[in-house]
Amino acid sequence: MENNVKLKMTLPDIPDIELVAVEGLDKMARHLGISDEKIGEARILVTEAIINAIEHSGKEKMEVDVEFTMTKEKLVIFVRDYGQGFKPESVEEPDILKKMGTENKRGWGLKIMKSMSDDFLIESNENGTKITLIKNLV
Amino acid sequence: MENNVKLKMTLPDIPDIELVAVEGLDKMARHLGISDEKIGEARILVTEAIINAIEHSGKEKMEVDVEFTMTKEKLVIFVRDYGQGFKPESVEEPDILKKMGTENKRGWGLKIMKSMSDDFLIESNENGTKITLIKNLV
Amino acid sequence: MEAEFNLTSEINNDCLVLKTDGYVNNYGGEQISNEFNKHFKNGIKKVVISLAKSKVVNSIGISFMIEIIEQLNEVNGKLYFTDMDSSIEKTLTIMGLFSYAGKASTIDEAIKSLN
Amino acid sequence: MEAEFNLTSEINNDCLVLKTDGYVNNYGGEQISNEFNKHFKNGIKKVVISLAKSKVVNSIGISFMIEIIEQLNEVNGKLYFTDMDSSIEKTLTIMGLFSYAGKASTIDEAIKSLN
Ligand SMILES: Nc1ncnc2c1ncn2[C@@H]1O[C@H](COP(=O)(O)OP(=O)(O)O)[C@@H](O)[C@H]1O
Ligand SMILES: Nc1ncnc2c1ncn2[C@@H]1O[C@H](COP(=O)(O)OP(=O)(O)O)[C@@H](O)[C@H]1O
Repeated sequence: MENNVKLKMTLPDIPDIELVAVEGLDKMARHLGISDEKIGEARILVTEAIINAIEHSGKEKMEVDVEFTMTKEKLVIFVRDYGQGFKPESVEEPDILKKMGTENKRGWGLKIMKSMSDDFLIESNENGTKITLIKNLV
Repeated sequence: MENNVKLKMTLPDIPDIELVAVEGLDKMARHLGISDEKIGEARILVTEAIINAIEHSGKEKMEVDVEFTMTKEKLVIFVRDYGQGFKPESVEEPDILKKMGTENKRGWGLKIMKSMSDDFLIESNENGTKITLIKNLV
Repeated sequence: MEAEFNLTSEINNDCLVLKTDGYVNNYGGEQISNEFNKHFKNGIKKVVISLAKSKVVNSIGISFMIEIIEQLNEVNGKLYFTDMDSSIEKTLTIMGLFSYAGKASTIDEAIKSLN
Repeated sequence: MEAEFNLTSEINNDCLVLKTDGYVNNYGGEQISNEFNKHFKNGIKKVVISLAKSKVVNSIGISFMIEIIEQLNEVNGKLYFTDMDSSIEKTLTIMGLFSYAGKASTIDEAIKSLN
């Protein structure tokens, strides 16, 4: 592909490591002249995908693989962990009204990723989880 | 190794991409409680190694591989490009007096890396260059 | 290395004004929540959170805001968010926060609406 | 996204004071060089470069400083660096810059030494 920029990282499980990926995203986006609005949304997607992967990464292989492929038109975000996986279809859709009065206020990552991306795919089994997010940049 | 933190990246040839690696270095160093002075010097090493690799990366495989392995005591920086390589022993030692009055003021990267690291290894052939820098952190 | 998150806090026209600086993650959310609770105990019911200096948030950090809204609801208080990057505003919208919290372009505007 | 490099410039006691903000790379070095040349043409011979807001430099950016020193030498002028992070000071030392340029902790100190 013309003007296809690719960044790959394998991230350790340490605090705020997702910001390294965000910095990479920013550099790629600036190079390709992507609008601030689209970059902002891409930042949120990247952040949510990585914090989930880090949180649920495997005890043996605690690292997380991240891959961005960006053109002027489109960003593909790929994040994979080596954790125990999950069944996305069993995750309950969060609702702010229900969250009020209950202890656990969390559970928004998947909803945000689904809402803010243009395409969204989760492949998960007992060897880990792969998430692919597509974001149109124009 | 105990408390061994590892970060791997494959960087594209775009402006200031070395700052993504520097951001990763900062996060690792903060996590391990490394002193500001040592982090500062590690930043310089990382920057110089990556800008060389990016500048001399191959026309076909323009990417650069970077790997940091950090403990509280030691940082190993590994950077590899797929360029045409060079003979380190034929690179002339730069001298500021000689630089004055000549057009090309550059040529400081290798000297800085040699001076600021605790160990320094270049392996280079027609398939590219690998540079390994070791920096003691205490 | 700078800290990833800083919070400043002031009282302006009976409103608690919190300004974030940096990444609103788990730690950032907790800082906001702690600072809010200190003033909530003293009777503060109007709160403004300015996100002018935050370019990135995560959903864990923002989920702390739900608790603040919950506590304010019980005393007929209100929370306003201001100076949001468009992507952050979108995130809060997806989470449904603006069904309960207000938004404004600037702190002054928010304070006006709260008074 | 902020710009990676910004430069501010002022004249103080006959000295050109340049303050960098951000990464002193090829682009940053060129900006400094251009700003210097503008004032050098007008007769400025004393220059201070404050690196207080630069945490990272690279050798290509710093190599532009050699040309500035060269030009100042010809007119008996002088360059001072101030507010350096210890690793940046070490870099400039390795390059041999302090054989020709001065260093000081603060801009005021540098200006005093230049006058
Ligand atoms: N990569 C993953 N591996 C295993 N489980 C996951 C992963 N990502 C999400 N989940 C599961 O889905 C649930 C919802 O995730 P999310 O919407 O991101 O909210 P939160 O992480 O705050 O709970 C999580 O609580 C977890 O059980
Ligand atoms: N990764 C590399 N691949 C090929 N040549 C290299 C590489 N790194 C350095 N060199 C060679 O060594 C020379 C000196 O490099 P360096 O000291 O970093 O200064 P500069 O890059 O500014 O010239 C370069 O001009 C180049 O010829």
